[in-house]
Amino acid sequence: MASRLSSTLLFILPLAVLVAVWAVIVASFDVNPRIFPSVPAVWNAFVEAIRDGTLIQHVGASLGRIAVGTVLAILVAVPLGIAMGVNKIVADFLNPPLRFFSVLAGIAWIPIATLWFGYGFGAITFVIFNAVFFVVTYNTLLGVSTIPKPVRNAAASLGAGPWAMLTEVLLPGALPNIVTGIRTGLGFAWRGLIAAEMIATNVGLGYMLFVARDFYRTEVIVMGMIVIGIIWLLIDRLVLAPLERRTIERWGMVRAT
Amino acid sequence: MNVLLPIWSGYVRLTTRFPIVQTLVPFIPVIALWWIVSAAEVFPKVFFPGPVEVWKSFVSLTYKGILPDYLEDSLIRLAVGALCGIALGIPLGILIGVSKRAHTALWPVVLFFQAIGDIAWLPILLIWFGFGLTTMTFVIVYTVMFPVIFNTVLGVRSVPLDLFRAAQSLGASKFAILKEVTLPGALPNIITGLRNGLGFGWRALIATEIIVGTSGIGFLMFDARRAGSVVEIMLGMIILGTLWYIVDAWILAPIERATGQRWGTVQK
Amino acid sequence: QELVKLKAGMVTGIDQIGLPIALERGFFEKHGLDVTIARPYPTGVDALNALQAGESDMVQVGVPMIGAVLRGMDLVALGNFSGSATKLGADATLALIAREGAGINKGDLKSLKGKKIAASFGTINHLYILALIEKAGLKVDEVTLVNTPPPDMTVALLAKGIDGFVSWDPWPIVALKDVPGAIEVIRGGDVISYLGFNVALRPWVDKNGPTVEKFLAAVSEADKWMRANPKQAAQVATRWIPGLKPDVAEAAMQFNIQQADRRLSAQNFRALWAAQDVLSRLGTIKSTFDVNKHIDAKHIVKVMKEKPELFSDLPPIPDAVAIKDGFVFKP
Amino acid sequence: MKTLAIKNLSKTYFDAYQGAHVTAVRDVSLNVNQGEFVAVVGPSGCGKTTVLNMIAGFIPNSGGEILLDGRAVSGPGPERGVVFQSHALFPWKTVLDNVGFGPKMRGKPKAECDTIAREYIALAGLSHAEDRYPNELSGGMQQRVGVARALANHPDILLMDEPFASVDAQTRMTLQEELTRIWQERRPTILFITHDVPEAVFLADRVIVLSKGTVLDEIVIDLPRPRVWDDLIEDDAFKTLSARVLQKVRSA
Amino acid sequence: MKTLAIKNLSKTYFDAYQGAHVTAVRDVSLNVNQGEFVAVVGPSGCGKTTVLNMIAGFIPNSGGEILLDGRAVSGPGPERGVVFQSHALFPWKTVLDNVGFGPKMRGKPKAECDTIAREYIALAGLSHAEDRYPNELSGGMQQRVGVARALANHPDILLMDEPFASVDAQTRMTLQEELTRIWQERRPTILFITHDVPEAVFLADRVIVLSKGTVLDEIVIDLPRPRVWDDLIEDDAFKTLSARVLQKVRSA
Ligand SMILES: Nc1ncnc2c1ncn2[C@@H]1O[C@H](COP(=O)(O)OP(=O)(O)OP(=O)(O)O)[C@@H](O)[C@H]1O
Ligand SMILES: Nc1ncnc2c1ncn2[C@@H]1O[C@H](COP(=O)(O)OP(=O)(O)OP(=O)(O)O)[C@@H](O)[C@H]1O
Ligand SMILES: [Mg+2]
Ligand SMILES: [Mg+2]
Repeated sequence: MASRLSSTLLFILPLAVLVAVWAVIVASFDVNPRIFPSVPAVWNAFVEAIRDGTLIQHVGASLGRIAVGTVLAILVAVPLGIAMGVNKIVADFLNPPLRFFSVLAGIAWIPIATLWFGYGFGAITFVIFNAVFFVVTYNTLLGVSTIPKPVRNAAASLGAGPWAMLTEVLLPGALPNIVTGIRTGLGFAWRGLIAAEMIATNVGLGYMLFVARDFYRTEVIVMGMIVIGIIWLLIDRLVLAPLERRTIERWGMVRAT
Repeated sequence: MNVLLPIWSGYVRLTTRFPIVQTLVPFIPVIALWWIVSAAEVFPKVFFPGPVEVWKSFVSLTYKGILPDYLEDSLIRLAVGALCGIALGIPLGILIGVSKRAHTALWPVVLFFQAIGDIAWLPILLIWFGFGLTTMTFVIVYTVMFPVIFNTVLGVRSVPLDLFRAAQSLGASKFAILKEVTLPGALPNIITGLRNGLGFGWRALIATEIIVGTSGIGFLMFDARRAGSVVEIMLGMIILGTLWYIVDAWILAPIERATGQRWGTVQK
Repeated sequence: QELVKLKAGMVTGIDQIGLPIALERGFFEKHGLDVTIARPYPTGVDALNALQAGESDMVQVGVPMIGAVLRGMDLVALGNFSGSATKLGADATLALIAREGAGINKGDLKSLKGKKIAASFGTINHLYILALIEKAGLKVDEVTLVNTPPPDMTVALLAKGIDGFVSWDPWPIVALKDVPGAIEVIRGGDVISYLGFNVALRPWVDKNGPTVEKFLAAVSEADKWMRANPKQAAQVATRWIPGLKPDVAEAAMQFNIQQADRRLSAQNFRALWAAQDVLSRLGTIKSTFDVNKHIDAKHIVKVMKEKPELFSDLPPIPDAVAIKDGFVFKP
Repeated sequence: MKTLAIKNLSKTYFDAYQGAHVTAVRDVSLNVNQGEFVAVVGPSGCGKTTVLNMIAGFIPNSGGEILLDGRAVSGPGPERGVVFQSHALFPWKTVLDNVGFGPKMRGKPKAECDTIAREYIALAGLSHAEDRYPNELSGGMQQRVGVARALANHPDILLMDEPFASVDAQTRMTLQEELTRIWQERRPTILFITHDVPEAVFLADRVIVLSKGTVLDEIVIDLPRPRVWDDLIEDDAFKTLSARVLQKVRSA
Repeated sequence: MKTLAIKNLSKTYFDAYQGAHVTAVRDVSLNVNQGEFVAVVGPSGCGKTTVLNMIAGFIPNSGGEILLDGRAVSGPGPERGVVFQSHALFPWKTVLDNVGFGPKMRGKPKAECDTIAREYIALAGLSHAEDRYPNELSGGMQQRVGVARALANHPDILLMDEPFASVDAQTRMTLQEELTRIWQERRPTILFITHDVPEAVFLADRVIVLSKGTVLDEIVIDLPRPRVWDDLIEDDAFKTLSARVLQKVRSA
């Protein structure tokens, strides 16, 4: 328990240092709030947004969208990555289009995605999906390809069918890379969200940032950025990092840090 | 099935003779679908133009010389940003992967900033750096860096411990270990990191060119969009996709084949 | 004669087209200026950022000026690119478009109740729809407003993601043309005053008074030419706004010239004040500023006095709102 | 139960990067009868593992054929159990789950899998380590898990690649005796690669000497069964046979 | 040249996930003189590799001390060469570059590295494979590359973990003889882990029998040198000593 606490403190420390630097710089150079807000201003914006309940609404809406888009993306990307890692024909066929589409930004898709998936939720989900999908696919593919051949052979000659091969060998074997893929992808999902919430919304963190930007409310912008950063840190620390510890580090597939 | 088999084996033979076929064939269904949907006017033509319209706009923009100029601008911006991003991302990733202290100090910060999108930074960056290459480079670097860092860290952490030990007891210095063990060991992951990072770098470029640029493919796409023309958006997307395809297929994939696959650390 | 160099910025929009017209038709040179138009910025906020970054000396913006001034940017409005100096309501370039089957009827603002309407928040669109809702006798929360950038509005309408939208031209015109069954619920209606100023930073203005006047004279002349030659003006617009189709440009220009009025009067002061008033009542902004401090009419007034021929085709400004010595706007 | 017929088997590895061909197996013909125990010995790099990999169906052969009860081999199958030279344990499974993997694949309920697995883990002397992950085991322990895993699946044919190479003398003897016991009980067909000549002689009905990708010689081991080390270690017939095989290997 | 003094060495692995402690090495005291050849035998899992890893400086010890010429060990160093049980070759280097790695780290020019590497590759019988990558080698070949790599670096102390386990009888004898030759020429201190009792007796001055993490016994091998298999294989003293060691191992 004590070590848990100290590791949490150690985790927070660098961030605290960052806040301190920020506070000192803004105070000592007397930075104009339009250029960068002060720590108290951001704190006040936070308190106020909590008090009037809008922040909770924005966070709730954004989290919902992120969750749907990300889960969908992972559900499609992981099997696809595995199929490509296992089967050369699938890989040869899918590689060109995947490469092609992987650079097409979410916002570029908005007009077309709107036609296909409807304006609002559909298009936003698509943009998030688009941010997560490619990273997870490529990382899964790499993960599958780095499983030593004898390990797959061993499973095959112990009678593992395709399904068992998937769940017992390919998934756990590719897990280190899948987790990294999700970590990268989720980060981009947040970015995609901010871009996508410019459309068809009246709630969400992206919307909040957008409106704040129009009125130069930098303290709200920075507050929004921090909220996003913290939510993301929490997700990573409460979901991804423990998953890593319990699986790939435990199994000795990567070294603990 | 019996009918398909000779067709399939013919296709395989064709692809081994002409690898370009392998690249092009998968796009046939995509383009065909696009063509059919647009020709059937499932959506009004203005909102969903077909291949012909896009081709026409390609020809006319190339003829006017706009497209080549814009392309050059975009590519230079991307190259500058990507190179800086890689030059920062790989060393940082290795540092975090190798040193526990660096991990403690940097990991939370890296995670934190990863989620804060480039777009959120833009207004502040514009005031800091103005409208220009610096701002665009910053955004691209910011985008490219994170996937490269994450994958490099993973790569470093999954190099078998015995290999470091072997190098150490053969007298390898810290730097030699980095060069001879850590880097090659992490390479398959680094390449996937580059693939993801550069892919997102393109995206970031597009996003910044909307606001910061007066030229470039992103500018082209969004300038057109501000006037409600979807054709240029599609054209821009095709150009981007094609360019990236070339970068990936001509640079990254060959490196992959010559390293991880050659060494047997990555299955083909 | 040595030409004075000036960097001007604009936002892509048909109402801003007076600026490039002045450049293309040589009015700037005629008035002694060498103007470069920096770039078309995507939004007013970006234009103001460019002004701050020193990338432009003067830009054309509307509502975003309010937020900037409140956050300490010392902006001065010097002229008016779109709006009216003669009457309070000026919104002919704005319209509310609905899709077929949404249950919104032409001319019937009451039918907006319970509908989902897109607007670009923080812009004049937003103020327009709020005024329409008020005019219809509805409460703000009886209509669902969603934020949408203008380029996405037509496709959103087509995809039935929204029931209707408010926007400036050319989007209403584009929608009527491209979205099957789209209806124009209302255009204009004089419910608000359009905001569209030529703005610059105060220190620059203080040093460049004569340049400002030359500039205002040149764009005023461009406005006059535009009012007289809407078809040709529409052609200029298609050159500066890529992808803008000629027929759309022509249709939009018809409405645009109704508002192309570079002059300033008490009406413009009131327009800026009213916008602040609505936004602060809405809670979007926390405080307001004194409009007298941030509109500097003396330069345009001087141009109006010295070159009345540039404004001869416009209706005269009523005496009650004209700006005279010692004028102070009081709400 | 299966018979294995190998005819003119060959394998050439192609190195696409250097354009080089390495002929690992030149021409191997071999028949293994149902229930027979065949040991394969030969110099390092002579192609033993390659032959085994082809029989297991892991790599395609370049020429010749491999028939299993008259049918050509095309890919791995659970009727052929394999003990890998490189262990090839699942790093993400405990010892118990590694060994219980085969039964699990046959759809046995978890409890039964565990019972079977525990039996073979005990046989390999690893009961104290059943909850550990492979990276927490010593080299010899890993190898024994690999053996236990293959045995627990009760395959008709067992292909074992130097299964006791990293195991100490004592444990090795125990495992050898256990293996013969199991073999005599269930009579799987066994192909056993080893570098330990006495081991080959002790275990097998026949010892194949491989050299440079071909069969150099075949020595029939007609020692009576059951064989026990305590009896054999001083047995003259055993010594003569061992010496004969060793001499063959040394001349290979 | 170095002497090695180990006092009350112990090592406990801690499994943070289960909260379990595994005591791999309980209490090992051992002195190895400069230029001495010591073999270590013992049951699988008794802690041999763990002791070696601590001497090499790869893992910290939990108790006791390891002194090298009187100074405590703190991390790996090139004066202690290691042959790994798991080979630990660099997959991204050819055989030549793997073996030439040590000389390269000493700053030798490429040509000289290659010359040195080729010498040891020849000694390991791998001249035909010097341009191959490790994944193209057989298990025994990989192991021999590992041995060549350690030898090519001319360390003062050689720590070898079952270096000949996957090598055939003939090659193994050659390598054993080569190793004694090199040892007699240069006189490094050698700690040699093996499961092959005759091998231990053939090579060593002293055989340490390890059991459950402690030293069970020490047997001095006073056979005259140089030793050659052809002479020793029928030698009675050799046989008696082997039997004595084997008996110790079996009782461990
Ligand atoms: N990383 C680890 N975590 C936990 N326990 C370990 C770890 N490494 C080794 N052990 C345990 O320590 C004990 C000694 O292991 P070690 O590898 O030293 O044995 P060894 O004598 O080399 O055996 P072998 O002859 O099989 O190689 C074993 O019980 C093993 O399970
Ligand atoms: N993937 C590969 N690519 C190229 N050559 C290979 C490959 N695998 C094995 N070889 C070569 O084929 C030959 C036979 O290898 P194999 O593994 O079958 O030997 P082995 O008899 O099992 O040896 P050992 O007793 O050392 O395990 C060797 O020369 C080896 O270098
Ligand atoms: Mg082998
Ligand atoms: Mg060991």
